[in-house]
Amino acid sequence: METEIASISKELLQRSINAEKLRYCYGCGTCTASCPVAKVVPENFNPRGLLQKIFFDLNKTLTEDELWLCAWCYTCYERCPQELKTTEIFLLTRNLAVEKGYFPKQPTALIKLILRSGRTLEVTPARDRKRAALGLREIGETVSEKALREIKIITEKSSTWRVRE
Amino acid sequence: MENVGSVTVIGGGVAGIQAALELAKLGMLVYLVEEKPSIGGRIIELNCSSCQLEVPMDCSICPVIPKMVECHNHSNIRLLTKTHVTGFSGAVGNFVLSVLKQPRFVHEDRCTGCGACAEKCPVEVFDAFNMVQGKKKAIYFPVPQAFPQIPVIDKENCVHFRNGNCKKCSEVCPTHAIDFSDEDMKIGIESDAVVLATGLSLYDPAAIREYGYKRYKNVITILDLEQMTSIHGLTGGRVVRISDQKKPRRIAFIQCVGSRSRRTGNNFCSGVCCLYTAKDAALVKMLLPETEVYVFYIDLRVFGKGYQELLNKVRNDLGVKYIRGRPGGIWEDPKTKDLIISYENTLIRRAEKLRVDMVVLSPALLPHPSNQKLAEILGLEVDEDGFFKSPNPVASPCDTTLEGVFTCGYCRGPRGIAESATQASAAAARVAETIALTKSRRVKR
Amino acid sequence: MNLEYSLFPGCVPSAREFSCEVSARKVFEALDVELHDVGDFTCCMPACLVHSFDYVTGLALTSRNFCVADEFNRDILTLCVSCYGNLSRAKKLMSENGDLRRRVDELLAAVGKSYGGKASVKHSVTVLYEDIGIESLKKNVTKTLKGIRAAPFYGCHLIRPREYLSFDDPAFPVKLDELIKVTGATSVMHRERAGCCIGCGSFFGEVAEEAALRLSVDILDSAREAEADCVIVTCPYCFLQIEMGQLLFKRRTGELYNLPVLHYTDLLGLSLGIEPKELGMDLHKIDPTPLLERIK
Amino acid sequence: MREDNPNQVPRIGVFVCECGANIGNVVNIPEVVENAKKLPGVSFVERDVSLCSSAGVKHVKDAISKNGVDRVVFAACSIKNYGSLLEAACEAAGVNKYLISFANIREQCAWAHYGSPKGATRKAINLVGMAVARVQKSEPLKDLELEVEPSTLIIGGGISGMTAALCLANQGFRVFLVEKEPELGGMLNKLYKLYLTNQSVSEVLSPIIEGVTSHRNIKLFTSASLKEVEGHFGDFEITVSANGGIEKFRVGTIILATGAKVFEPSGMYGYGDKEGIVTQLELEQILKQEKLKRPGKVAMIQCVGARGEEGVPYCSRICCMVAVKNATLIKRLYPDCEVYIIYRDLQTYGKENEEYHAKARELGIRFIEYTPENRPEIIPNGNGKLRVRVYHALLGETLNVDSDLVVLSTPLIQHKGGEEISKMLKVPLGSDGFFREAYMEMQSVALGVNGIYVCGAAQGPKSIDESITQAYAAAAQAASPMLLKRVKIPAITAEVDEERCIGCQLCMDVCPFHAVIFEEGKSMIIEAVCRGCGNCAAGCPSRAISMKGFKDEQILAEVQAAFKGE
Repeated sequence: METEIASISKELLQRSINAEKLRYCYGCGTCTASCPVAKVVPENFNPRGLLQKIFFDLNKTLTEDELWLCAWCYTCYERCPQELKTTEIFLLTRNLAVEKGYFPKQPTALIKLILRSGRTLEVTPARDRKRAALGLREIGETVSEKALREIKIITEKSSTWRVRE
Repeated sequence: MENVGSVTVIGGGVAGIQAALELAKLGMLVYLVEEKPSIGGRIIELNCSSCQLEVPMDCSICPVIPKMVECHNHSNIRLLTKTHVTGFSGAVGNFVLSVLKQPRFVHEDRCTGCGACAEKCPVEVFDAFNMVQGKKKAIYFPVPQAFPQIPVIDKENCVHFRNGNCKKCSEVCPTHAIDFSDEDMKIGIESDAVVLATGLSLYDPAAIREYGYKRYKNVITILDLEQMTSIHGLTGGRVVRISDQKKPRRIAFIQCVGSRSRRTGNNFCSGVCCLYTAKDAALVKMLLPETEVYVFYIDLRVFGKGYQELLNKVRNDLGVKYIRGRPGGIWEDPKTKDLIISYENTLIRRAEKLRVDMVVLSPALLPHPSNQKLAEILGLEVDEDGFFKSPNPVASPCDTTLEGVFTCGYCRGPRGIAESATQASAAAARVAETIALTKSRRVKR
Repeated sequence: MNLEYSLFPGCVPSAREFSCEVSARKVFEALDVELHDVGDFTCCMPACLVHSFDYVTGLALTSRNFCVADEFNRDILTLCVSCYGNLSRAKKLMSENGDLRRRVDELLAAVGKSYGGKASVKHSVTVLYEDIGIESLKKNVTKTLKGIRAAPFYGCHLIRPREYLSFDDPAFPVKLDELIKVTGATSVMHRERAGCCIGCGSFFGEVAEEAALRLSVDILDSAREAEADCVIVTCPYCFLQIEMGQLLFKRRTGELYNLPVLHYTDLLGLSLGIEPKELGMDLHKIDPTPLLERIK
Repeated sequence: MREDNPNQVPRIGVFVCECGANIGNVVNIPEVVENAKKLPGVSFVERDVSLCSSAGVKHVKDAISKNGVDRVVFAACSIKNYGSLLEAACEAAGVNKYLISFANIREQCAWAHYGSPKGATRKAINLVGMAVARVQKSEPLKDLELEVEPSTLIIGGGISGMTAALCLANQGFRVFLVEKEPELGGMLNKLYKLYLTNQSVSEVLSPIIEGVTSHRNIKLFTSASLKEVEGHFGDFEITVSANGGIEKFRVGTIILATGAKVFEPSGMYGYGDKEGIVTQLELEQILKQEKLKRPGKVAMIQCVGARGEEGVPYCSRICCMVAVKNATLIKRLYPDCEVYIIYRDLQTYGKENEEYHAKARELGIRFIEYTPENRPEIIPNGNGKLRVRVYHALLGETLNVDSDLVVLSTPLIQHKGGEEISKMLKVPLGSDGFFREAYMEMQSVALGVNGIYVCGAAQGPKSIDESITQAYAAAAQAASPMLLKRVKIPAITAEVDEERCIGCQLCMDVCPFHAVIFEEGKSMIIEAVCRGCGNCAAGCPSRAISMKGFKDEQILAEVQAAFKGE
């Protein structure tokens, strides 16, 4: 594939606490060599390649699924000889993607679930009864009213938050 | 002829030796100060292997031994081993250095270097020189080709110094050279100029935990390999796996271990690893032709005269496989002690695994730790890494921030043997020039 | 001893993998450690998901849980390594980055809160190792699990990144091994011990699911190569992945690894003389009974 | 000479060294000693634990004077190691050092065959036999001692030449500096600013030019050329043509600082026929004359004509840093201009270079790695830009850099002037075209020919600081013989038997050092120039030439001994 070279994203640099270290990346591949995802689905994910794409053509990267495949295991973050804050850079880049209006399906659905219930997993009455049967406290379909309300308020207060129900 | 000046050279490695000789030939009286019991520096720790190979390949120490001899016998050179600098005063043309010579407990003028003492010595201790070789005696030759060829007593481990009831070495010594009463000696040296040649030290790759150095037996450093391939090593120059002494079928070299890294704080490139790795990869190939050899690198630094040509030979003729990629980690198979390397071949962007019998790391080469202290004593500037600073790295490469004090070799920044030797000659020239100018200045006044 | 913690429920333990909570509660009860339920905790708002959408707001939502915790004078105990890592990360960012903290506090102000960060974050395993300690655990062991070959699976956020998770050596952790040895079982060396199951980190459709499956198979192979009888996990997410992995793999290939997966608290519980059923081990989808037979 | 006094019977002393355990543990020393005793002419054999120790040296002296021998054989380590030490010992005891022979029983026996002591011992006995046979036929020779004129000729007025000149002049030596151009400075005159300090050339150049031109010990010839070099180490006769006239003078030593030139990439990447494609050297000019118009994008391509089939095979060492430096300067000048360095392996070796490189990355300069299989190409592009299409190996994508300026980094190569000098002085060039040093590891400034030294780019591509360093090194090595005013050169030279010489002059053709002259129909060897290579002796059809110290009979004696009994 071919790309025009875009100018490096000042956005990313300004926003990130660590992204400027991206410039020190000499592409040694320590990250990819350490990456569990790259190990099993190499054709879909290559952190080194992704970092270089972010560096060379941020805008193009924003719409790429690859961006959402980092499993934040922090192995590359731990080993990078140049101390690139890889995992954090990926998170920040996802922020930019969302700002540009790119909402990946599953994650967005999960976010909505959180806004609804305060959890990433649903608790049906049936499951709650199962808890009871095991002698565990019933927790209801959502977290406490108060907690749920606070989540709502915080997300509504935030000017940058984009996912609405 | 009478001496035109006197100079103190600090450090007896390749650079120091070359500088001392050059200065001596320029009619200077030279004090060569070396903290170890033998001159020769790091290079005499390296392999002496070409002799056992049918191929023309200079082993690391052959070019240096004649220089060491010349150094030792030159009427203009005073050799001070086991000595370090403790004080410094004065200015160019009349510096005064105070040095401390630590006891060797062996009379340098009586000893014939026959080694009978070491044979009789009952103590065996671990030998830092050689992880592969392991042991040494409490009276020992610092390195197989030590110069002066005189043993030294290791006070910590010598039975005599522990409880006084062993004199085996002195009893067996034919020339009565052993002297337990030997002690520290303070010496003052007057010098017109000083040349620093403190050399380098090795980064400990154990700090890069995922490579498992010191945890996995078959992960060794290039220095370990040099000593293993040395005729003097325990294996007599055979390349074997430490774990089972078996001949390795696959060896991988890893470059830039701890260098070019913000994580370790050593942002610099050591400047020599790409070359010596090519050389040792070739050596392994020639010792074990059927063994597969891999080299993991980031940038191949082939800037030196003849490097590219050597690399082509190693790659194309000897079939050493080069892979652009820095491995992420190494896992040791607990049963076989084989090593599984995870790496990305970055040129085809593919994460892969490679099972090898042995891994050889090229650790970062750091400036010698003594630089900091030396800089304080002499009132010089060192940079954040501990290299001596030059007032202008372009125009005056061997000068320091103090007139009359010069540098050569690794202590000024990463460089190889050839450049160190050249810079040593250069430092000598600067000394001669500076002394000439200061004298004429004096005359004018 | 009278240790008390605010239990951070976490989504997986409370909504999906009940065995984890059951087992943990039982073990801590036996060691008379008190776990207090706190009404207003929510999901930890994992960075890989929530912060990915909005760094600052996500951080505010995570920090909100600290404000809740600070109402009680107790440390937080998580059952899930993912919660542990995520909360620890938030704590670090809040304490180090004034700008972030200011922006987060602005949001928290809207709900009358501000970040205090008094409570520190712990995980059941770090509590067992650090707060209780190997020695006193040994004292409580009544039944040795000799002969069991257990393959430890540490879980990413228990050890990485070292920058703010100082529990163990990320490259070569050993503390879970020590904890396993306490029970009399053997902890076996295997290549994936410090690996990743991507369970908590990836929400991205088919590719992620495929990756997760392949990874759990890799982890299972790693354990099997080392002749392990079971895999010991510290996190319900890892538990889920490695159990489900076996079932999915069976569906795909017909082959069943049949390698029981145990929460560390299961293993410890057994050695404390607690019955498997009480530890909720009957909920496991890979039946541990044959394994348990051997230690009867 | 032995013919002159045939009744002299050689008395040979043999010393066998154990080298501590080094030899003793493998080679059976007593066996070697016993066998040596049986050899003809041997008057005594003595063993020593370590001949190179001070005690060993004393032992040698005493034994020689006690037994009054006139020839000595050392069975020890390589002559390369302690040869000089033991020779000195023998001379002190009155034995001519050319009547000594070495048998290397350490490297060649104990070490090479550490696995099989028996074989090692047999070989040692054999080597000693050969050495004894040889030394019987040896003749006493005297090293040639030459007077050395305390003055030097420096060819090339660039930074290297001037540095060496000033250094030697300051030490009180007379210096003749010859520069072909009208002004001093060489390559630096063509440059703008220098890495690592980014200081302008003049800052470095001016003070040193000032020093050279004003120094009373320096005789300067500009717009000058070297016409002829006669004579030898210590006494070279130099002819220079300068400012219309011819100048002749004598010097003791010569330093070559002839520099190098930049490879012209004609036809590569459309250089020459497309606008906006320049070499780094041309870019330096453009920057110097402040002619660089604000470019949108600049692309620099590395290794153009280097490290490959096209151009030269070697890596030119400095191009990467030059590119990084010029990229930095452009970025400083026009911060929003995008600068791309398209490289193979980045040669920012060492500390200061690597630091400079990191700074460049901080400035936002982009690095693109290509592989030799996928070289970048420049393809036509509508909007009047030069589209550099390059496959970024690490990114796995083809990138298009639509550049206003493309800069080609080309290697340094030897120039005609250098080649002529090499012919005139009979100093060898290496396969890379640069002057070949005697021995890379320890002798990077000495050449194969006595009294001639090299420094700077003439010996190979170098940065400014490296050239300056080497210039000082050359100064040091040239200074010591001039300081002593005399030098010894080995007596191993060729000699002509006039009776046999048929005057075919073949020897003159094969002599690489100009050591043979032809007078009255006969060849004659100038000993001071002869390096004892033996070409002439081998080439001589009438076997009129023999090599002192390596006469046929001496070598044959050795060979016969080698095969005796086999």
